[in-house]
Amino acid sequence: MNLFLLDAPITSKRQVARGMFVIGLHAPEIANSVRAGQFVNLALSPGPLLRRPFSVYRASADHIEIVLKAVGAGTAQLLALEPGDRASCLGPLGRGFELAAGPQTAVLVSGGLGVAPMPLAARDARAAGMRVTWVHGARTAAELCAETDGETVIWATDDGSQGTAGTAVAAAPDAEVVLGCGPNRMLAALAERWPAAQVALETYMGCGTGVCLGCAVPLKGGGFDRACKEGPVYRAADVDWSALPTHLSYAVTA
Amino acid sequence: MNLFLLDAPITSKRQVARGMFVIGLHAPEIANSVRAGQFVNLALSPGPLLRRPFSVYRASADHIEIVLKAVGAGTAQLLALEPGDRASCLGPLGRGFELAAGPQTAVLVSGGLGVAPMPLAARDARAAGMRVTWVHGARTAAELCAETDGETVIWATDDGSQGTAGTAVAAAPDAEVVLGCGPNRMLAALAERWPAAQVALETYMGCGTGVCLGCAVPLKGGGFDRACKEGPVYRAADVDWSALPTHLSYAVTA
Amino acid sequence: MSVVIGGMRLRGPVLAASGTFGYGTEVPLLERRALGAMVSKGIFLRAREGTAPPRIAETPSGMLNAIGLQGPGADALISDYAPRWAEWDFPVLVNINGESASEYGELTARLDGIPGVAGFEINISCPNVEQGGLYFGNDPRAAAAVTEAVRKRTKLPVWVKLTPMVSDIGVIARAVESAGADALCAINTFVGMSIDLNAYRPRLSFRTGGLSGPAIRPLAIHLAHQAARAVDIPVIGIGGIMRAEDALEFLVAGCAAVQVGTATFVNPNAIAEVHDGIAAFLDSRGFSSLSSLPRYLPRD
Amino acid sequence: MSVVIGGMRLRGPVLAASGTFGYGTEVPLLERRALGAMVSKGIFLRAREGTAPPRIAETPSGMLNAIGLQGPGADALISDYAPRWAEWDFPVLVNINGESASEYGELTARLDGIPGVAGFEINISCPNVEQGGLYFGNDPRAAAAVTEAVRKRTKLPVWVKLTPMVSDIGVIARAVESAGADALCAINTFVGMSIDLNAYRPRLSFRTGGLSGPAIRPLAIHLAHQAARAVDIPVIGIGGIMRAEDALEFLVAGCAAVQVGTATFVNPNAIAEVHDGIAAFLDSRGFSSLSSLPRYLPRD
Ligand SMILES: Cc1cc2nc3c(=O)[nH]c(=O)nc-3n(C[C@H](O)[C@H](O)[C@H](O)COP(=O)(O)OP(=O)(O)OC[C@H]3O[C@@H](n4cnc5c(N)ncnc54)[C@H](O)[C@@H]3O)c2cc1C
Ligand SMILES: Cc1cc2nc3c(=O)[nH]c(=O)nc-3n(C[C@H](O)[C@H](O)[C@H](O)COP(=O)(O)OP(=O)(O)OC[C@H]3O[C@@H](n4cnc5c(N)ncnc54)[C@H](O)[C@@H]3O)c2cc1C
Ligand SMILES: Cc1cc2nc3c(=O)[nH]c(=O)nc-3n(C[C@H](O)[C@H](O)[C@H](O)COP(=O)(O)O)c2cc1C
Ligand SMILES: Cc1cc2nc3c(=O)[nH]c(=O)nc-3n(C[C@H](O)[C@H](O)[C@H](O)COP(=O)(O)O)c2cc1C
Ligand code: FES
Ligand code: FES
Repeated sequence: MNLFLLDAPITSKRQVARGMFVIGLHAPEIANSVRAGQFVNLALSPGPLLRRPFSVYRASADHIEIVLKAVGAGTAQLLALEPGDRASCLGPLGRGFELAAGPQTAVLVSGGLGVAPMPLAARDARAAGMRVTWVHGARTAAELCAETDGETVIWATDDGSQGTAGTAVAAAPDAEVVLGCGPNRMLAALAERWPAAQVALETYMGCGTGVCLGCAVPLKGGGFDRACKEGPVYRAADVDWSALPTHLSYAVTA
Repeated sequence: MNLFLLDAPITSKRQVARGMFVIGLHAPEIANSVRAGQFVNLALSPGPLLRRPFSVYRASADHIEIVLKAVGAGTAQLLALEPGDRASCLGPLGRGFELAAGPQTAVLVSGGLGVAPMPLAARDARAAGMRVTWVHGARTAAELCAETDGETVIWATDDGSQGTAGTAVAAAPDAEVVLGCGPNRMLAALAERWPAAQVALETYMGCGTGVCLGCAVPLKGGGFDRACKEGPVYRAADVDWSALPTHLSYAVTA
Repeated sequence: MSVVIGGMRLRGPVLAASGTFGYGTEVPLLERRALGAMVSKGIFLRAREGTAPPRIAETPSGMLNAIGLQGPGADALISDYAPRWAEWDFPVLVNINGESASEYGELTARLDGIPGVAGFEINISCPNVEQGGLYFGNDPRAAAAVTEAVRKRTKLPVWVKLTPMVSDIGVIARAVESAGADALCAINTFVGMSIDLNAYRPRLSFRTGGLSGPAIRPLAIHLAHQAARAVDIPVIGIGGIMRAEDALEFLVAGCAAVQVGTATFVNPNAIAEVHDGIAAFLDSRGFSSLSSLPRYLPRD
Repeated sequence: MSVVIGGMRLRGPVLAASGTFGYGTEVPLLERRALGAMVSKGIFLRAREGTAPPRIAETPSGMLNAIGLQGPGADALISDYAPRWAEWDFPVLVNINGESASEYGELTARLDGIPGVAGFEINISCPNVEQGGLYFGNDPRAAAAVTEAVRKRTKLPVWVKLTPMVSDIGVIARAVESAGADALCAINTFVGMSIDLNAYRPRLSFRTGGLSGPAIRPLAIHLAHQAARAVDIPVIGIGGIMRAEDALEFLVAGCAAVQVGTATFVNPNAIAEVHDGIAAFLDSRGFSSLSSLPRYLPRD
């Protein structure tokens, strides 16, 4: 696997939900090799010391896109960038979804910013010959990511303002292949229903490259894995959800 | 004396010598009250922790200008700003030149970036009824600040590429009032020739407001003054030049 | 948001740290309404010139200083500043220094009872003087001796400012508590050095300086927390506070109040903003007062 | 730019710090040509799981970590990594840990003579383990005992990594020098704490963590300088090095080499860039070799 460190120009920026934006970066080497579920590690200088991890949202010939909200200083600074500005981009990182070829049914379950890896996952699942259903949930209609990449999407909102009232996990039909991404709490619920699901989870990260052991994921069988190396995609049943922090405290919010 | 803390928009930027730029800031309260020789303290966030001091170069009704070169991280970041960006601006700070009204002759002696307070000094000296001669020196012609504000300027360059070959101090005629600004080494030479000259000198600064005692200026009579409060303008003979660091080490340069 | 620190009621938990606020007369911009108390620049009994420049150097998220306790001495303090302090609506404590325990005592005696002097902060942690300073802060017996010498000379509140340059701050904290301190201030600056690559020698003329600013905040929170666990008197947290959230970290970690230092250099309104931010935070979380803020302070 | 550290010639003065470079196999991007040596992630005799997440938290210009010395233990190190190290063109030292002096000795004996293991860095300064770690680094007698236990079991180079959490690093430095250390590494991380204002408790599950990164650089330079003044063996400077200029500050302050840690997380090419930057600096100042760089190292 190759890794690239690029000084990538921002090429586009658009809003896709309340407070949620998609940023395009010119990063040909990464665009060509990234798989669904992998991420990039971005840095700004001046800016916070550590890089910030973001799933690759879409990839074209020369460009990748990421989707983000401002939850703290790093994301706010990224969102203040305009086309022409540059960010240091390291990737692709981590292990993505595994999609064995075959005519299976696949359901993609995403909550909130967990939408991030789904466009690539839908593309790759379809390429592998699967029939894809995408279920996307958020707290309220305004927070649902408006982009569906031509996929039919089953919507779910906590307040019932669009689609099914309730969680994306509850709204999802059964399928042979289940891919999930969203808050760790949602993934824990998903693991209850589909132990064999593949889920992309979130931890704090120091390096993103496997050297710091900061991104420890507690395993059911004991011990810890590295989210940035063996993950961020895990078989849901392999993770000890009770020992994984459910809430990552970014900036201070009530 | 009033002090203002403004979130000031950059309104202009132009080059005036090799690597030397003038930046305009919308800062009406400061523009209205600043005197020649006073400075402002600028900060960017994210950016270095401490503010950076800059003499006010010119002031109009609503705007002030500063002149700067990129010598380290802070100045480089300031120079990367474009009109529309903002900087936090604290000022006016320090004690400026004292110009008692009267029909005297005045000579303004500046070296390199020491040009900074001179346009305001020329304006105020003229307003006080003085006949002004301005002598400006640099290492070489390309580094001479091109703006003269309508004043007749006597040029001096170390390499003789424009005007007199040698220092601005050597090139200057005698006068009743002498105002100087430039590297501390130049000011020490000026002090030898004109003990009564008023010179604006440079020290590292922590606060710019008189509370940290970081900007100590060693006095001939013993003890230390604060460059940001009792200075940065001093009577040349009052400063113990042998104890004042001659070279402020900004970024690492050979 | 008023707090009681060792018997003295302060109108708010955000105080001005010694040496970063001068004598309280310098910055006209400052909003004083939010100031719980001010600690004056450190003084010795006699006037001191301080160290030669350069005295400060910037570092990543921090700064080194070696001012060397430049100050006017007790007599000038009494004549020039104390009368003004006496008219202010917040207390001013004097940061006191000495080269021996008896010199601390003498200085205390000189200032005790002077209108405007509301209490004492004993500095046994200044890294920038050749005599005294840090030495007293490293050794529990010396720290206690200084505290006793001051305690004997005054009934006013006595705070002791601790140094971070120790293996176990709890030992020093307990020693000065036993010696009669009313509160602890944690912490003073860490000793650091920065090299000038043009001159091939330290940037500061004093060679070393004290590191302050956000860089030290996680270390300061830990030390203030350790001190708070070790004693029953209140601990005032100090180190790298720039915003209300930073102050709240110290408060949750067991501090009764905080001091703001270097932040004032960058933002002359820092104290008011930290104060107002704490109030807004308490409000947003539904806490009716500072005392309802949850604390993380396990006792060993 | 080769340097000799305690009898071992290294091709360059820039080394990879323990725990920030894994076992040297992880980051494919890295340019190895510039690496003077690598110190492996710290291990114990037996495998360790490490601490529960969250293990890291970012701070201004720094980060806290409490990994808890997660590692595979000696046997797995010998079978999985040492054979690969044996083929590399730079030496790998193992960062060794134990709960008692004899456990350090046992681990040394187990690794001594294994092809690929070029030497030992004794970690008596890890703040993130319940037993051992910092305790040995605080006490000159304990530090010397551990050093002796290791020294007796090997003829390979023995480096001792010091903790900054002491009042006088010179005392510890002299103690381990007398006990047979070939070089000192200064310094390991500082203990710090950061509070989660949503949970009202420390961000890290281990409560405290070790602070690394540019924030600690001025403190690290001072401590490395103090250690270098105290001993005759070489001192390897560590703490917050991001760029060549930072490394040069340690070198001018008396260090013989440096280790780069946290910078690697941000820039996987950091070591190569620091190395090349030092070479360019020497060149621009007209120094033909590292040994002609002026040093600031007054002896008391
Ligand atoms: C594999 C992966 C994929 C992700 N994909 C996306 C995505 O596609 N879109 C999206 O919006 N978000 C994504 N995230 C989350 C995103 O990385 C965080 O929202 C972001 O790092 C927050 O940074 P901040 O500076 O805005 O927050 P802050 O509140 O400033 O961060 C506060 C502190 O939290 C810590 N911190 C924050 N994030 C991390 C981190 N990731 N690792 C270590 N410490 C951290 C640091 O201490 C930081 O100073 C992903 C995270 C992971 C692990
Ligand atoms: C009264 C006064 C007026 C000035 N007027 C002008 C002007 O008009 N035009 C101009 O170009 N320059 C002026 N200067 C100089 C200018 O402030 C410095 O060039 C600038 O601060 C350098 O910052 P930097 O981040 O680019 O340098 P860096 O090399 O990054 O600074 C390196 C380090 O030097 C220290 N440092 C740098 N500057 C200062 C400082 N001023 N106080 C304390 N520490 C410092 C910090 O440690 C900093 O991190 C003036 C200085 C003073 C004192
Ligand atoms: C320039 C400067 C001068 C200081 N002078 C003193 C002093 O005289 N007495 C004292 O006890 N502490 C002094 N301090 C330490 C501060 O009071 C405070 O403990 C330290 O700076 C950490 O807080 P901060 O990070 O908020 O600045 C000084 C700090 C600075 C930066
Ligand atoms: C995530 C992480 C893990 C570390 N693990 C070890 C270790 O196992 N053994 C050790 O001696 N030091 C360890 N350290 C300390 C570093 O080797 C180094 O001393 C410290 O980080 C300061 O250098 P830096 O600022 O360049 O990172 C670790 C540091 C970090 C950040
Ligand atoms: S983030 Fe460093 S090992 Fe995963
Ligand atoms: S810069 Fe702080 S007193 Fe002058």
